[in-house]
Amino acid sequence: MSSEQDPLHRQLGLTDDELAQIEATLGREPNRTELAMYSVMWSEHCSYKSSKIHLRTLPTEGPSVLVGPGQDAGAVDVGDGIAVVFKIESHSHPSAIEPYQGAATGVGGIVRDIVSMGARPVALLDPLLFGPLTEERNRWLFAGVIAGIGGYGNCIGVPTVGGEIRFADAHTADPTVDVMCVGVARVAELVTTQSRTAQAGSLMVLYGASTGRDGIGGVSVLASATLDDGAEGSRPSVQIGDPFAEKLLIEASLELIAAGSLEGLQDLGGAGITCAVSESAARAGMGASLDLDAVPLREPGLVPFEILTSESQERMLAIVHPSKIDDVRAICDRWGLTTAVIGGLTPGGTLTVRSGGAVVAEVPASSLAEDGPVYERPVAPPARTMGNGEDPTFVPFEKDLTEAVFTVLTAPNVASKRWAFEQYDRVVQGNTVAGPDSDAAVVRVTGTLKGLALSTDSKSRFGRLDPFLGAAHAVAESARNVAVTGAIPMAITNCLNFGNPERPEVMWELTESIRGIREACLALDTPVTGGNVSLYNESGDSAIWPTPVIGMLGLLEDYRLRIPSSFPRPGLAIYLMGETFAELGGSEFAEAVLGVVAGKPPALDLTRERALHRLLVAAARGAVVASAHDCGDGGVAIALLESAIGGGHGFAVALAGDLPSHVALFSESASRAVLSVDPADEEALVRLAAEHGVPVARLGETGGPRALIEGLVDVPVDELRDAWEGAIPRLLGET
Amino acid sequence: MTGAVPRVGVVTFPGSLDDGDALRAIEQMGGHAVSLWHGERDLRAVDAVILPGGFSYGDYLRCGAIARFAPVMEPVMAFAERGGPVLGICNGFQVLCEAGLLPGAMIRNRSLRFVCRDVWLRVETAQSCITDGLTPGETIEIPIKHGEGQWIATPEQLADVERDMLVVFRYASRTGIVDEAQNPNGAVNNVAGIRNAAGNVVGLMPHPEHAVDPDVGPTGGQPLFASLLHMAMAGVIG
Amino acid sequence: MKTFTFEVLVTLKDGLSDPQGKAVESALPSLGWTNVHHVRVGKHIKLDVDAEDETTALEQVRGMAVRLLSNPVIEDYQVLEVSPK
Amino acid sequence: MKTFTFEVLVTLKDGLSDPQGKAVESALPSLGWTNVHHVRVGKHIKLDVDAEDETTALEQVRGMAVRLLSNPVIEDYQVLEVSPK
Ligand SMILES: Nc1ncnc2c1ncn2[C@@H]1O[C@H](COP(=O)(O)OP(=O)(O)O)[C@@H](O)[C@H]1O
Ligand SMILES: [Mg+2]
Repeated sequence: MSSEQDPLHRQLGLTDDELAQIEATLGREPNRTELAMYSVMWSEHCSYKSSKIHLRTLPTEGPSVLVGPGQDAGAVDVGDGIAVVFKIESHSHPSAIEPYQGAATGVGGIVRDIVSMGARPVALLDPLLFGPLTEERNRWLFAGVIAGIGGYGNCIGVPTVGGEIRFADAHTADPTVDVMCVGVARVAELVTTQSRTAQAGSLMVLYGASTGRDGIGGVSVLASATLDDGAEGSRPSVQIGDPFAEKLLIEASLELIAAGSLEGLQDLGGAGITCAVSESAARAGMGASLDLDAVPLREPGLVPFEILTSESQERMLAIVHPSKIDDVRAICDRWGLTTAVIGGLTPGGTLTVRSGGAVVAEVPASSLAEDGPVYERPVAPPARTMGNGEDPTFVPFEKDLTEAVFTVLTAPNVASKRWAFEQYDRVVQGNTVAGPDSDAAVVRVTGTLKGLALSTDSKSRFGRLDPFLGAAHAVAESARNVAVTGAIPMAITNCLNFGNPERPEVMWELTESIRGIREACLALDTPVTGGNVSLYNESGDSAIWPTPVIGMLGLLEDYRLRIPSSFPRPGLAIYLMGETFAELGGSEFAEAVLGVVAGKPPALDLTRERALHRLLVAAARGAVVASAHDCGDGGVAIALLESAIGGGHGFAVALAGDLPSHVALFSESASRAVLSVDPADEEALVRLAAEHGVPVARLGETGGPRALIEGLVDVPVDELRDAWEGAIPRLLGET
Repeated sequence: MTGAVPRVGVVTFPGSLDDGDALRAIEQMGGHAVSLWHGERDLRAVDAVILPGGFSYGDYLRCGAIARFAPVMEPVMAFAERGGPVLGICNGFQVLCEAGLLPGAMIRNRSLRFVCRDVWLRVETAQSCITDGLTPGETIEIPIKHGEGQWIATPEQLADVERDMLVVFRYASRTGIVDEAQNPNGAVNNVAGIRNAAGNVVGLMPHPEHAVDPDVGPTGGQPLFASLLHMAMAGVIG
Repeated sequence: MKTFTFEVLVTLKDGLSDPQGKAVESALPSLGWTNVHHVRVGKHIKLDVDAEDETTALEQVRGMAVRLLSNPVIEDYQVLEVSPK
Repeated sequence: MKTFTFEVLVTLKDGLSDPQGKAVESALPSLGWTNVHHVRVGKHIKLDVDAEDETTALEQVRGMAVRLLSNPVIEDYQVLEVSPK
């Protein structure tokens, strides 16, 4: 940690080597303002210095990928001239101290990334991890984050259609708050580095909110040199979201793009104006001149470094040909947004910043945006053995199975998240075919029959035991979640949430996870189109579990053929696709019932996984199945119960085989799904399964008011529903 | 006038969100949808007006408090006074209350949480521009989504509202039972929607525009739009 | 022309239920405060007005309070002058 | 045991943007008030506390203000005693 005696660059988080690199670039010592700019741009958050070399190993190409990593968000071609733009980002650190605003501004940030690609945001998903709700602070964080996501998303008119919520001790001090946004654009209108050619002389127009002293973060140590103590307290690192301003920003931006008024568009996020201006210039292969006096300020007296690094929300930067500036002003005026020409692109590569007529910084734009340091940090597996502890798969279980069923069904990871997702507007825009209570959300694309199937998944409990497997499982599960709706898995975005990368053990978790994503994405043919990395999620020396969150995009050619996830009526045959092995390592049963997170996570055979997806897609196309639900946490038992609760229809099944009862019920073997099928279609399903090489077993039928698993469980569905839906409210003390 | 299609206007305020959905619902139900802009004092010869859902001006001070002063509200109020059908949905309902066109006011939900779910409504009167042709006592399913939908009124106002049968919908069970268990936001007497005395002005918290297409939700909004278009037609013919 | 600073307090009328006040009241006991009652949550609006004199300014703020800052159907307001600048 | 009434004022820290204040400020000109600036909207909480004496009561209210009524990361608070009952 830095101390007062440290030289300024260290207080700003720059190492001695990094300072030397800056001096070599400039051929002189940087001044304070320049140092502030390098400090924010070369931060872990903006430069990806610890993760960059590893991210490069991810598969990023495929016939449908229009834009891969490297721009504000990735884009995939879904046919008929339509592009789907999507990305995930984390806002965990601010959410840990001000959950409502932290989560709200997280939503705002990722939405602007999508808009800056020229896409209309059509869906949000929020994967979240918290510490247990038995602790008051975790309840406060949980309630605040959910309210903040709703408060912002609901107010900008983008439906929140999915996500996930999980709980683990390791997230008590450091909740993980990730947000994924999905947008739709005409391929021809995408705003990409390739599609727009900015030229020297083009104007840089800042529009939206004014700039204040918020979110200046680490560089605020500069303040001691420039401001008295009183002003120091007025520089909060958390920002207040203004979703109303964001809504206007979305509409104005999309109108500007449609009108053909822009040569480039960039959101303002981390590192504020410094980042937006240097990236815009560097991408265009140019320099820029920037006049800080032209930046509209929310309060008087901001000094250059504050204006340059402020992360005030709800701002965008447009690159505009001088002939179009009046059009831009007219459109922004109509939406009540302030515009300011803050500079222009210049030939050569120098970014020159002026304030009060004087030059306050002069650096190569690309040195900020592209030439940041890259580290190959030491990697070492932890001392503790992986798959530690006795594997719960082989611990005999003699207790009551019905009680175990209720324990798993009401475990916070499994229990209904209705309390949370009812706070999200999931219907606005009128395209939500399936919302948060489905394995994957399905959002139709206006004017077409296409349906986007969307899912976010993390398997950090598996990751804790084996980060490679955990990450691969997360990819597989997210793909399975879209496949059970009948959609073809197309591409992913990801958010890598980890601890301190300066610890070799954390770097090992990170690299293993990236390897897992790589393997799974290659096998499932789902390239990585982008993502985000959130490091330093730890307090003391206890880091969060390795938590790569996968955001999957799947495509349904005809959303009307979507397969629902619960039993739609009585009289259907129930099938289990895939095979169940003795695999309770890292399972929900082990954690909720036995109280251990131990063992070896289930094996993952990606060839089998892919076969299952293809079978499901074929079954949907042929309208062969009535429902499909993936087997995840809690195994086949929970998949059956959730299918029954969701549809309000009971079932009677028998689990064949010679696994011990509790293993048969709760094993979390991968590549499985529970289907219901009209008797008339059974033959077709069995034939399809044989063609795809997917093992099938007929378990029984739907119908009646009870959930009956022969010889093991026999409970009324209503009772199950009450338990499942009541679990989270009970933990929050509301019932 | 066979073949005539009523023109229904939907106002877009800064922060309106369900304006597009309302426009689409009108078209889907056979009307001619007309987009109206908050800053213009022109109703473009429409036969009915919808103030849509959303968060006009962010709803920061009070829901609808700022929108009621928008220039477009002048002709809307005059249109309402002439007996033209005016429907306020969610935020639009709040605007109508703020503007004094409908009694009462909205405060935050009892739970203090935003709530989005499909609810059942019991029709209380057929004397309104969106329940013409419906039968009191019948129930319809429509989604709600609001954080400040708890309708309240002073005891005197409430007595007047009930006496004059101004309640159009109450939150109810599927079978029409009105009780606390069915009340999603704490609204007094389970009020989900009300009308003015003439019945041409109606406000409701639920979102009928999200209940016309069976592919994405329930269909309880269809008869309400059918009624609105029918009433608007009276304007076209008369 | 001088600048006057005012505070406007907007509160729900007595007798109307106050969900925010109730929420605070019911959260307090679990934090150890069982001795708190009648919690009411209102809005506090602070603003600067340019005017010739205090009386004119005050009158204008009253106007804002009635027309925009409060809803007279359910709310009461109070205008306090802070201090002339 | 006596009952003391307090008011707690919770306002956004200076330097933070205040979307509510901004909304009010930009609505006023169209209503004819072009002379209003620096509008900030905060919360006003009124509550009754049973306690042996004023000092104890005040201390408790301070505790509530920090722990429940405000988030010190983004908000300041002020406690005012109204009048002992
Ligand atoms: N985990 C990851 N996997 C793939 N690409 C990533 C990952 N993390 C970041 N990226 C890519 O690095 C680029 C920079 O990301 P970021 O700085 O978050 O963008 P922005 O500043 O626009 O939010 C983006 O194109 C992003 O997609
Ligand atoms: Mg960006």
